[in-house]
Amino acid sequence: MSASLEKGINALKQQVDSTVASFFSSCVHCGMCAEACLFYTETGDPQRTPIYKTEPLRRIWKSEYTLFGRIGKMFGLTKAVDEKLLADWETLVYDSCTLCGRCSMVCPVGIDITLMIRKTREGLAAAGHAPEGLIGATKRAVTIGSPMGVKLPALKAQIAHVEKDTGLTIPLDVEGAEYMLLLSSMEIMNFPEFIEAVARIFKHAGVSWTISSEAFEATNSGIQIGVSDIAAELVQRIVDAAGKLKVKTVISPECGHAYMAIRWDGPNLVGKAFNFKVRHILEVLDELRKDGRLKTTGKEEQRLTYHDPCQIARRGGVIDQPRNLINMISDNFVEMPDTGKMNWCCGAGGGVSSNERADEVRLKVFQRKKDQLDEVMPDAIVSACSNCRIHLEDGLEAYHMDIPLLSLTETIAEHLAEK
Amino acid sequence: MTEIEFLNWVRGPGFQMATIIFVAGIVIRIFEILLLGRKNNLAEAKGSEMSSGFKTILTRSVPDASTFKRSTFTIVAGYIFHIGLFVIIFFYAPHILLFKDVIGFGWPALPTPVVDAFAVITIIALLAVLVHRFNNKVLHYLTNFEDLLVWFVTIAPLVTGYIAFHRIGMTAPALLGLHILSVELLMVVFPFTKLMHAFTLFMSRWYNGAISGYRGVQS
Amino acid sequence: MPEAAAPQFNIQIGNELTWNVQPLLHEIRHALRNLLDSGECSVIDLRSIPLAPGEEDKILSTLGRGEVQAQLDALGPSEIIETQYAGVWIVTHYNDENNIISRFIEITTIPDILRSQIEDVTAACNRLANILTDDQEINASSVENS
Amino acid sequence: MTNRPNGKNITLADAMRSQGISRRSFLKFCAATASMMALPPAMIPRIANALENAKRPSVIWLSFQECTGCTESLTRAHTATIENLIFDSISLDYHHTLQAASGHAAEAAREAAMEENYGKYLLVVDGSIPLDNPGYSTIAGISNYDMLMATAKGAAAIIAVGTCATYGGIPHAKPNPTGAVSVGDLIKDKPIINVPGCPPIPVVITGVLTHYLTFGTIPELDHIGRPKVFYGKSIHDRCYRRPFYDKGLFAETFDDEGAKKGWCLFKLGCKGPTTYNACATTKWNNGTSFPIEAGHPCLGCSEPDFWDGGGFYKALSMPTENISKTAVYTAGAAAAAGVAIGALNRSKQAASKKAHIKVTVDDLTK
Repeated sequence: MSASLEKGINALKQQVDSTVASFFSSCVHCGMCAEACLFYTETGDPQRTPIYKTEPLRRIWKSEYTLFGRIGKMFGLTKAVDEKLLADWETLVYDSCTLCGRCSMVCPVGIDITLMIRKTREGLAAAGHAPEGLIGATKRAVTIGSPMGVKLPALKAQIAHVEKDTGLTIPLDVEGAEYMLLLSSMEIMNFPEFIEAVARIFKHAGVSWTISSEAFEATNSGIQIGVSDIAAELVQRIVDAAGKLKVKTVISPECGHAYMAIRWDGPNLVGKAFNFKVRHILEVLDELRKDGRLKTTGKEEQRLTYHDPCQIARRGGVIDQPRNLINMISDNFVEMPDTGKMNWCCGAGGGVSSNERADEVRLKVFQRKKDQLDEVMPDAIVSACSNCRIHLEDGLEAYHMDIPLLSLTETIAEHLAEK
Repeated sequence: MTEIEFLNWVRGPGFQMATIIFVAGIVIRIFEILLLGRKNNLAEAKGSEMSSGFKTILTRSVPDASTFKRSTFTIVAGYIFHIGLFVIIFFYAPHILLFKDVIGFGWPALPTPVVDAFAVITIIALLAVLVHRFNNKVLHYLTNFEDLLVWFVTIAPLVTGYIAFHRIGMTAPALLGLHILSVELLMVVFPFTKLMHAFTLFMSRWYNGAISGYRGVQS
Repeated sequence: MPEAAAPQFNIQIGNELTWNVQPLLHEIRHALRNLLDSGECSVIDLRSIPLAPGEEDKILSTLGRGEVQAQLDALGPSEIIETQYAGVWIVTHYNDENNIISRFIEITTIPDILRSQIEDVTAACNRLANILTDDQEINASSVENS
Repeated sequence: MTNRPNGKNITLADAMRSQGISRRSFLKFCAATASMMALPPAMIPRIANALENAKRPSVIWLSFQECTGCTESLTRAHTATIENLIFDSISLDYHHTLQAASGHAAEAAREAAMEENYGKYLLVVDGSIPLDNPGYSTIAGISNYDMLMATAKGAAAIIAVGTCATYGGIPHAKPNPTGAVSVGDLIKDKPIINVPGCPPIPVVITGVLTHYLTFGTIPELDHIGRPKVFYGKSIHDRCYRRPFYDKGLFAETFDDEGAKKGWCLFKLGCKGPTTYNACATTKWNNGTSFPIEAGHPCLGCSEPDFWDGGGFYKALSMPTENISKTAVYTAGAAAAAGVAIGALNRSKQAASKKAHIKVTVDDLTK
């Protein structure tokens, strides 16, 4: 057995706990998870049935952690995890799953399949079976500090731009600020308007905030590729920066997996509860609204719908906040069918967008989103994840649909009431 | 071995052996699962694991509308045969006698013709489930030997019970013995197959609800 | 004439326990039709039917008693009656102790057992002839003796 | 049993005629016989014809490990007149309960009958045969086994009467201290008619005898050697309480409403569903009643091992062993095993954590 395979198998062994054991014990092969997965519904490929993607982890559980499997192993009856299996499963685990979590919501016996695919990635990555694109992004994240290779000077340049355009100050490395804002590389490079919007809203609401020059990157490629060691390292940078600046709350920006990484996985990755809070920008905005510190004026006339980013809504718990905020600025808000915690993924989360090999399938499965949109025919789509946004734009273009995409934070900023 | 000897064996030593394997298997598997434990969640909670977990145990029985639309057959057939099995196992008078003998108390039975009707419906549902398993692309792909074995050991007691009640084909002691033997087969196979979901379902639904509920989402 | 031994101890005699009565009466009706159409006789053995307590009485009382009642004295008594439905006979055989040993419903114009049997007639004829011969011999001898 | 002709070659009809029995009486006898043999009335003329020509066979009756209940049952057969006729028409040459002779004279009679009728006599056996120790049951110093084997040799056919002779019966019940076996266990080369029951219904015994006398043949038998005509249907299938079973109406105790209403006795342990016998139609005591009609569940006495079915009052759907005890002990032991296996799993988990080598970006590409 090669060293890398051994490492992969050991990583899978580490992943098995009582949840995994109860989940695998409960699966009845009913196939309902397939119908919840856009990678199956839009391709009709039964290999892409969610539970099937967890096969490497299932084999480890069966052969290592069940009495019957262990006996079977002695007689060579239990199927082993080998190099070929991991290689075969690479495309299923990385290219055909966005960790969107929809299957976990419909499984009649309650299996959190997504969690198990995430765990399966640990084994594949450790064994060297992660896709090229994700490896590259992860390397950049670790060595440069951002999966897209964005460095501090680039951020500073964007900040200078925004400051110049708006006349607002973007606070950098302000010790003792209440909030520390994280940004995704996507926002820095593609949507600097987001920085501007946050600056304007926080000024409007009188919020003390800052950006850390040492840990401004919110995304976490370690989570996507499934290497907890790397994910922990990336989280630790934020923890250190927040400690250094003594902030009370760290804000995760409009990025799905960033929220998952810092809000829910973060403390567990570094093995210590945070001494600061973590909130999504929409949670912060909704808090401000509730406290009466956020006032808007005017309404969007166009028909708006909201795309729930999976990691923020279904996997993150931020579902009502965006709706409260949209209702501030719109009388013409429509929900797509299957919304909120049952929303369909755009098709690019979970590292799929960083994996060029999956470009074709991610556009193919966008058909699901198109069908959803066709039901409500919105004039614009609001969302709260830059990754969703980029992919939705790609998809709409590929399907010849002309629907503009709006960032919820940016749209709120446009409607700020004069003070 | 005469039929009565066979019947006496399945009612006696056979049932005892099946019970030992059934009970030991289930208990060991539950311990095996639960003792693995899981890490404490260090993230700041947004909801309760407990209440959300228990809620999911119940709510997961009811699919949402769009899931129902997409998996109508699986859900309807699944519901029918699960309810059917429940009624037949727990509300047929002779079965209640068995429970009463083992656990010390019984409960009122449903009229036999009602249970009989349930048996027919359940058998039909299980047959349909098998056909569906082969016709449906996903199910066909997922199906392995265990799935077929479990299907067989589930429908076998139903079929043997039905023909034993209606006394078709063989002599009565042989039919009854065969029925009890098929139940023993089910009991023996139970702990080592997906049939365990009857017990672990509660754990996995709870975990699912807890994981989700901790993040403030009712799954 | 011994009465049909009425059940002394029954758990219940009620409507619910008489599900064999109707089918049996139907069978008798069919047999009567058959007798009319083809002259074919039928016999039903009441001992071969699983009767609930009271059912036999119910059948008998439904059929009732008609014009003919005959009694045999052959290996114990037998009772042969025509019911109120002509052509339907009830033949009950008793043993020496007046216990019923078998009971039939016969659908016929006359039960065979009522007829004089050829063998018996032959025997009777012989016997009579013997007696007459004996008498002649006695007479002859008395003539001789005198 | 007076005035019977002694010759062995006269027919039954001859015997009757010589007793001054009329043809009409003979017909009545045939009708009763048909009814007794559970044959359809249409068979009466055939029976009459067969009886006209039936020869009077020698019968040897052997009693082994038994309680004489079967003989008691037979001698209380309700159709007294008819039975007399049948017994008049056979030559019962040996039956140690009924015969007048005793001791050596009796055994001499048996040996004489065997010799005289070698290959033609009918052997009736009641009681089981102990194999563990021949001394458990002997007659005139001859072990049951030896007597059976010697007597069976020249028999034309064997009728095993009672559950002991047919399937071992009570002596055979666990733990079977005498090593009791049935006639069929020992004799494989002779036709054997099994007439089980504890005791068998008297008319069933005589019915089988009559069949043999009448037709000189073995009646059609089921797979465990019972005449189908009497044992072809289960008690349950011919039970007048069957509709209650089908509806699920059961007596729960011997004195509840259900019991008073005559509901099904399944829950009180009735073995009717698995017992094949003629009780439900032929009934007992001059056709008066049978156990279920008297409000008591069927014990299943005409089936093999009826004594080992877990108790007469244990319903058929109940296990015969103490399952709750088994389950509790098993659960206890399994919990201990489960903890041990759980500990093993945990140590494996811990080992995998210990074996973990930090994954760095360099490890991602192989």
